[in-house]
Amino acid sequence: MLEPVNISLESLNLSTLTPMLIPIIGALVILCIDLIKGGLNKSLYVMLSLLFLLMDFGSLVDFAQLFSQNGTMMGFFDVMLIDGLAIIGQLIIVLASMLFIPLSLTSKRFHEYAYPEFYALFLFMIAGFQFMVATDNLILIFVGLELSSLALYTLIALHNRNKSFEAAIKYFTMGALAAGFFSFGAMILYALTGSIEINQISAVLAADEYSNIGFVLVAVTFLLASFGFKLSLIPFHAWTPDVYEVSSAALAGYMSVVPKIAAFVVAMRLFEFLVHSNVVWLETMLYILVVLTMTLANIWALVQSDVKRMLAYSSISHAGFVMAAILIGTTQSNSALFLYWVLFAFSNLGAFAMLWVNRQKVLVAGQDSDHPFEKFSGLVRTIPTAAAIMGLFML
Amino acid sequence: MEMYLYIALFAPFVGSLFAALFSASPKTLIAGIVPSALLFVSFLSSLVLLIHAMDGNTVHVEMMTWMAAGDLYIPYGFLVDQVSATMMMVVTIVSTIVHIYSIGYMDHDKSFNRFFAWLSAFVFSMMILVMSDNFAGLFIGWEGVGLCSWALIGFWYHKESATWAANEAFIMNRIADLGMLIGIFLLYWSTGSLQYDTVFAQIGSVEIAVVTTIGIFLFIGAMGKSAQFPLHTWLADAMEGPTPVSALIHAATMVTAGVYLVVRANPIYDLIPDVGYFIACLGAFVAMFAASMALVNRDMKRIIAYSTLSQLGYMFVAAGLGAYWVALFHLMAHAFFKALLFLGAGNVMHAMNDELDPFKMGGLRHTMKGTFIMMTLASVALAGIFPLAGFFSKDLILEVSFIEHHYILYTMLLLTAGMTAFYSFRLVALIFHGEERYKLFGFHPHEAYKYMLIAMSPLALLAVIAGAFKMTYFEMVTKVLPMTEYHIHNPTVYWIMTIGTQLFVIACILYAYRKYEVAKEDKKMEENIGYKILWNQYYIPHLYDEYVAKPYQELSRIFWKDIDMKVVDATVDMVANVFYKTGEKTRGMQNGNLSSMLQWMVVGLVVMLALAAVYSIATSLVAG
Amino acid sequence: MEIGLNHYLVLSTILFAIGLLGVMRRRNLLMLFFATEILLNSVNIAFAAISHFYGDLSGQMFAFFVIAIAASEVAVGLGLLVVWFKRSGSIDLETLKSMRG
Amino acid sequence: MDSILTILIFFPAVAGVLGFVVHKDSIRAYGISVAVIEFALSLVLWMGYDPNVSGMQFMESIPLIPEFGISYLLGIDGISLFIIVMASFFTMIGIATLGETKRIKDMIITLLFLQMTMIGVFASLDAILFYVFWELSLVPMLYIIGAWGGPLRIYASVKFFLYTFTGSLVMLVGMLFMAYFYQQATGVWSFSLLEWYRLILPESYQLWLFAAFFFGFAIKVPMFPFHTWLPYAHGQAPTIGSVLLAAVLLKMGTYAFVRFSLPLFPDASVFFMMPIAVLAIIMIIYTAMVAYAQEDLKQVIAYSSVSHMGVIILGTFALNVEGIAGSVFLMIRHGVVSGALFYLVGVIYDRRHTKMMSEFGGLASVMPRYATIFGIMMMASVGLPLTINFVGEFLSLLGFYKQSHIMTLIAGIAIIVGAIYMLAAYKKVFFGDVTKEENKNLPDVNKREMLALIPLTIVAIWLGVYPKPILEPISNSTESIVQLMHDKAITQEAKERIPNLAEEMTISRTSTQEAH
Amino acid sequence: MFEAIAFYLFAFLTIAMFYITVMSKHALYAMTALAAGMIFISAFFFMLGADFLGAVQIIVYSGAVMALYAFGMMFFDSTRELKEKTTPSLLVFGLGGMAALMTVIIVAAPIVSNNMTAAYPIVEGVGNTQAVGMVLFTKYLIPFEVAAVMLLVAMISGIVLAGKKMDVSLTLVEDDDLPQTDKENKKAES
Repeated sequence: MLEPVNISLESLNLSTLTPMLIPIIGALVILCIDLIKGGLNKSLYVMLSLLFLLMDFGSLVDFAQLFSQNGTMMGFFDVMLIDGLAIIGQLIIVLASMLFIPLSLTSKRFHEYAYPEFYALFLFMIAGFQFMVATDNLILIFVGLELSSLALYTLIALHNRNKSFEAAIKYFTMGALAAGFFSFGAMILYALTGSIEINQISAVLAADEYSNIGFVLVAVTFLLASFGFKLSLIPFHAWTPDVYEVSSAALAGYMSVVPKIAAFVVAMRLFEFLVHSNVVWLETMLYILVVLTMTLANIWALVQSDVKRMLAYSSISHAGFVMAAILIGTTQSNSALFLYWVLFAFSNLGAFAMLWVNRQKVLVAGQDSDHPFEKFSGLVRTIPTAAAIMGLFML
Repeated sequence: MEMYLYIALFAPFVGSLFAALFSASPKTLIAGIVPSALLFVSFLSSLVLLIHAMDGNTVHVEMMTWMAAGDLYIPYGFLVDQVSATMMMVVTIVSTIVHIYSIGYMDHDKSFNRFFAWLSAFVFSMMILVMSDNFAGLFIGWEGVGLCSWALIGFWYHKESATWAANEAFIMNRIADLGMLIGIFLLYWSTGSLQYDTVFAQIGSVEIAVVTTIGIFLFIGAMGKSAQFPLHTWLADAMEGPTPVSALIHAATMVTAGVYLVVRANPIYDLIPDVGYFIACLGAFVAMFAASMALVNRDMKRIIAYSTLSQLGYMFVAAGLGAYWVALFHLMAHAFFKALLFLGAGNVMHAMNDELDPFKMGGLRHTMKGTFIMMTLASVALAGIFPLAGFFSKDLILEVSFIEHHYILYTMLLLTAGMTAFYSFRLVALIFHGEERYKLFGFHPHEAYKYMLIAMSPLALLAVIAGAFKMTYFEMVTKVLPMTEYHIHNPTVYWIMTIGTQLFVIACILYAYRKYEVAKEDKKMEENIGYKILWNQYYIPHLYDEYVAKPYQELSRIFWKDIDMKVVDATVDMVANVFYKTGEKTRGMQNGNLSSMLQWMVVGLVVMLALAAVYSIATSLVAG
Repeated sequence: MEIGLNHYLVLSTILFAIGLLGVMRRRNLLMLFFATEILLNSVNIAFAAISHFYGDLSGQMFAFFVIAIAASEVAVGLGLLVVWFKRSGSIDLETLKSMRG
Repeated sequence: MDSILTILIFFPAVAGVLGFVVHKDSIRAYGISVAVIEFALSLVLWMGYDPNVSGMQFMESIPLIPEFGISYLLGIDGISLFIIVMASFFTMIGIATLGETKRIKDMIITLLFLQMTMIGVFASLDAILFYVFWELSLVPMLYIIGAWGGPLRIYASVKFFLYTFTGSLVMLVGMLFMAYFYQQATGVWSFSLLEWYRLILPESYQLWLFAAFFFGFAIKVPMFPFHTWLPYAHGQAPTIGSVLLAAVLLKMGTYAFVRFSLPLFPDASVFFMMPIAVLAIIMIIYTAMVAYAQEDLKQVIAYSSVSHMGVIILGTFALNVEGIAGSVFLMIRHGVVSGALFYLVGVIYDRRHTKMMSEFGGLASVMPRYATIFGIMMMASVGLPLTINFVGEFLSLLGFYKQSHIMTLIAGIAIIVGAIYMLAAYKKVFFGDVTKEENKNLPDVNKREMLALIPLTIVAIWLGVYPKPILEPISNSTESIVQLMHDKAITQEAKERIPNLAEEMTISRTSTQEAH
Repeated sequence: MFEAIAFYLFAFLTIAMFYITVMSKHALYAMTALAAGMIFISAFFFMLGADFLGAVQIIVYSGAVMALYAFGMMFFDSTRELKEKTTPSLLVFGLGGMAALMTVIIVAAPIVSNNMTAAYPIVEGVGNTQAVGMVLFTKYLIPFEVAAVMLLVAMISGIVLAGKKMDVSLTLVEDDDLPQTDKENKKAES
């Protein structure tokens, strides 16, 4: 008979959960409000979600001080892992989200903003990302990943236009496949090391110096495939241009930043010990992926006629850059990676926001895409300031 | 003494600035008088300097540093020794006269002031050239003179031919200047400085091969400026400019700069006698060549230009053979009577309102009494008849060539002397003697202004008495130049030679008179080949034009159109297109179909798996 | 003969391969979803097997969560499919071609 | 007084930003006042600079990114001082005599920014700072050509931008490698040029790094194979644009050669001397001939500036004091003269809105003052003694003569070829009688244009007659560079190619003392 | 001995079932084959002693998921004969086959890594469900909660997407012919 296990509460240090719980509570609050009194103006929901995000941010900041004092904290039967990587990742995610939300206050009516659920799903998604980032347990990563992706699929679909559904479905199916790959990869790792926590996996593998290299490589391939999808590296990037083109400019901007940073953090965790294990094959494989991503994405960006698609391809190539940083794996490169990504976040959000500002409700006849270049060529004449800012972001 | 030097140097400069102030406004007389007066002042101060130099001492002054980089140090230094004093004398005398003359000549030309500005600027740069104490200063004068000649030849800029001639002159001079510059560089790197004194001191230590190259390059510079054989066409075309310009520049000063350079650099040329001999041969050839062309030419000013060319040939023969003082003496004498000849021609041109073909004139001796006397006097001096200056200087050169046992040169020079006499008197005969052909063309000649004739008189005087100064001139100059005595040992040979030449020259004059007394153009003579060759100046200008100017234009057009536009530009754009093309091609991969997307994912996976398998097998083999 | 862990792993990879085959081959979206189901189930078998042979429960945990995820996935997938069906009248892949390049 | 450089750099930028506030029609006065203050500042800088110290003066150093050793390091010596003065001088003239252009407000603000970047490039001693300003200088130029240019301006400005951008990217790679080697050798990261000077690199590294830097600078100069962007840029740029482009932006390339390539890689420069000399000679003669074939007056001057840059390159790679001093002097000369020439073309362009030489003829009689100024400038550009150009050309060719006689002979043709196309252009435009009737009553140079041209002509002649105040500081700093190169040179061939000034100095100094 | 027979039987059956789902022309056959497959997989679970999992598999998968699919099939009236443009078979089969081959080779290799420590040892004698419960609610409480949230999100998205409001797309509709309700809050907003 299993003796009842008594666990002291503070050993669980629940506090590590606070940053994740806040958005969930927020989402629930929004849902309840909508239940009680439907038809409220969307500005309420925007403000609410902003409020919750601010609280989340506050908790993260004091976590940062905490972290700076006594290093990494393990929470909750060491499922939660709050270390430098996690905190920075979460900070970026929350910051980017805070930037995104006010954008939905525009006067132009959008279908998705009429839904309060939009904001709830949005907060759930942020919680999903935060969970993903703050753990090194494969299960929680997987669940967090799926939670945020599902929320994201719906956010895209909510845009309520034929093409947005099509893109959402594409994104969904490829996401499902990627989830399959992830689980298969995790399974093999589990088979090899008998554990599903990354630090233990790395310990075990290091201990027997990757004796059966074959398995490790297969596991890594599958994991790489799944993250390839999330980070839109070349062979797995097919969904990016369509999804970006179709979703509203702000959402596209958001999508090009936050899910990627979460995926980066997890990828860094996973591949960190592998890179140091100087397994030559991994080096070459990552190397090929990164080079392919950067060059092909940029070349395709060159031939695009639609600004948003072009920006999509540019975000793919940026992801390639960052993947290169992971490939090097030195601490300097990691900090450089974050710095790079923050800069990229701002410039990308800015660029997409610019698209957002002069978005057109009804497509002008003969326009094959939402934002063809021709529309922008006149910009310099009409609104020079907007053009200048856009130029700045593009630089 | 320094004060005189500064006056002599800067007087023309002040004159030119003064005239330049009025350059835009219409003709104002003072703009002519002030520069001439200032030039006269400069003439006086150079006279004083000459006397000062006569008793052997030189004046050396250094104004300020011009260029000082690393161990290169070039100051604005000016040196007045015997050689430069004589040159200054020649330049100032002739230019004062020409200034006064041109007041009259240009009085009804609308850009009267601009003319004077450029003329005095020319004299100023000539003075720098003559008085500078280092090669760089010489080069400043050299190019300055080139610039002013360009401006003056192209003075009537609305005439297309004038501007073309000006450009041609300038470019040809530039080619020579390049040679000169290379010579100066070589000089600097071998002797460490460009000052005359240091250079001539150390030139001995430099090995012969380098000295010869320096000599050759400096001579190329001289050749361009004094229009020797390959670069001579610009002189004939330079006649486009107003006559006083030709008188001053293309008779007395600029063209003699080349001779001055060779004379000034005599220590260098002493070390390399064979280069000297080459210069002499070239000089003789040019003399013969130019004289032959002058025989048939129908343009009055061109005939005189060719005669200058042949006289220059003479001077180079003398300089080449080492008789530098003889060359300088001939230079001085020649400057006087050639300037006189040009000014006379100017008068005639004015009378015939710019008609140049002597065949259309004739019998002007009655109407233009003064000019007739002066021109005959100058021609006689040119021919080298006994009492006048020509005899003393030109025959001296004949003697030099005779003594140095260069008999071929002697005969050539003798022949040219004959030809000179023939064409100069052909000119005089055609213009002044015979029946007044000009009446057919409705000219009504009138004598030039009184003061112009008075201005020309000193030249006539000098042309006559210059010979007398030979002895005093000789002692003065040989203080600097090498003392070389020339007199034939046995007097009989000497006498036969001198009288022989005299008789030969007089015979030519009489033949010219008889032939051109009655100026009937005999068609027959013009047909024969010889005439045609000479007439087209041996087709050399045609040759230059055809094989130098045109291909240059063609080549540059080709360079521009084909190479620059197509080749270089295309490569750059091609690089950009490469990206664009690859983008287009690979775009196909990105069709919207979902299943193909999924397939791409699986393909990615399979490729990685394959690599993994290969790798693992490899390691296991390695390990195993 | 004894059934080792490898047998199960081989079985799960075969099923995985079939799932992949299905995903790629199918033109109909619904059938495609079936194939994704197969993928996830194959992984579950492997997880259960490993946890059985190693005597460690976390494998089963993973399998349990995979099932939860698969379920939610089906929900969202069908939601999307429904909307798409209303819009375009068919759930065949051909209709999903409107964006190029 | 030592923070004058920072003021010099950022004053125009701040003024530019404030410019947005100034009302449209008083912007011109604002622009002029800012430019005048800037010029005065640069004069103060010149006064404060004492010529006989050959090292860097007015040093300023603030560490920006300590761990990578990137510091905000400023300093000038003889070479960069005069280019800075010239830059501010030209911007002042440019703004003062700006014709009526549409959207003048943006133009003046862009000009001020351009000025900041220009001075920044010449004052910065830190490689990365140099690179940043180098890049920044492209952006305002892009706007000037792009917004106010002629018909083909988009193509020209984009081509200009991309061309120089790729060049500078390669240069950046070179810089990073250089810093990397420095870190290997000394264990500490540093981008400061002064420390790099002390680093002795093995021959093979030097070659590669030299090639990288060469590629970046060659495009900017522009050297022969990369020069096609210049005629386009000049062709399309507005007057003020091409004046500044010619006067200052081209100097960055050659200045960078003297500042970076020579002292950092002495052996490589010796090794590459011959090929680069050949390139420079092709550059001189080829572009001069192309200039001769042009119909558009502005293109003639554009190609002429390329040909003159060839002489500058030749001077720099003479690798001795005379050569480098000559080339630096030529940079200043090229700035003054081609700046003036472009300005003159601008003057006709404002009147007749065409640059085709065939359109003009006989202007000398119609516009005498204009003809005289153009004449003086033409003479200067052809390189007549007593003009500014002769001093530079004389020194550079003299310097290069030491390296190889035949090359200088061929390079000498530059004088002839230069004269040909300039005189031909002058003849087509000014001489001959007035054929076109609209040329008949062209107004001569008005007051405003005179304001710009007179100082330029004075400078052109003054520096020709008495170049000492400029030449003295330049030769001092060149001496220190050449001495540095000599000590750093490893290979024997480099040792004897670069004159060892130390022992020569004593002899020559004494000899000049006696000569005085 | 008995186990081996059971294993091979079930293995063969599942593979056949899934093969049918993938290859069959008729949607109905595919769906039924899938359900059968699910059942056999739960059988495996029971064989491996993970009976809690087996139960969950049956309830969740074959129950709920299949129900959803059945509903979906009806809704999309795709019971009729599926006419499909067959993709280039070579490519698909090739890829699938290759993937299978790859993994089988690698997986067949003996998996042995000696120093594994079981984090949560299965204590004999204790019922599997109880053990699972113990572990689930201590170690994996957080993933459990997050899974709960995920299911909530799935529910919301299902409802929202399939909801009636989606029919008329506000983003594309012009302001004037806006349905009444939105008119007020449009006014309220402005």
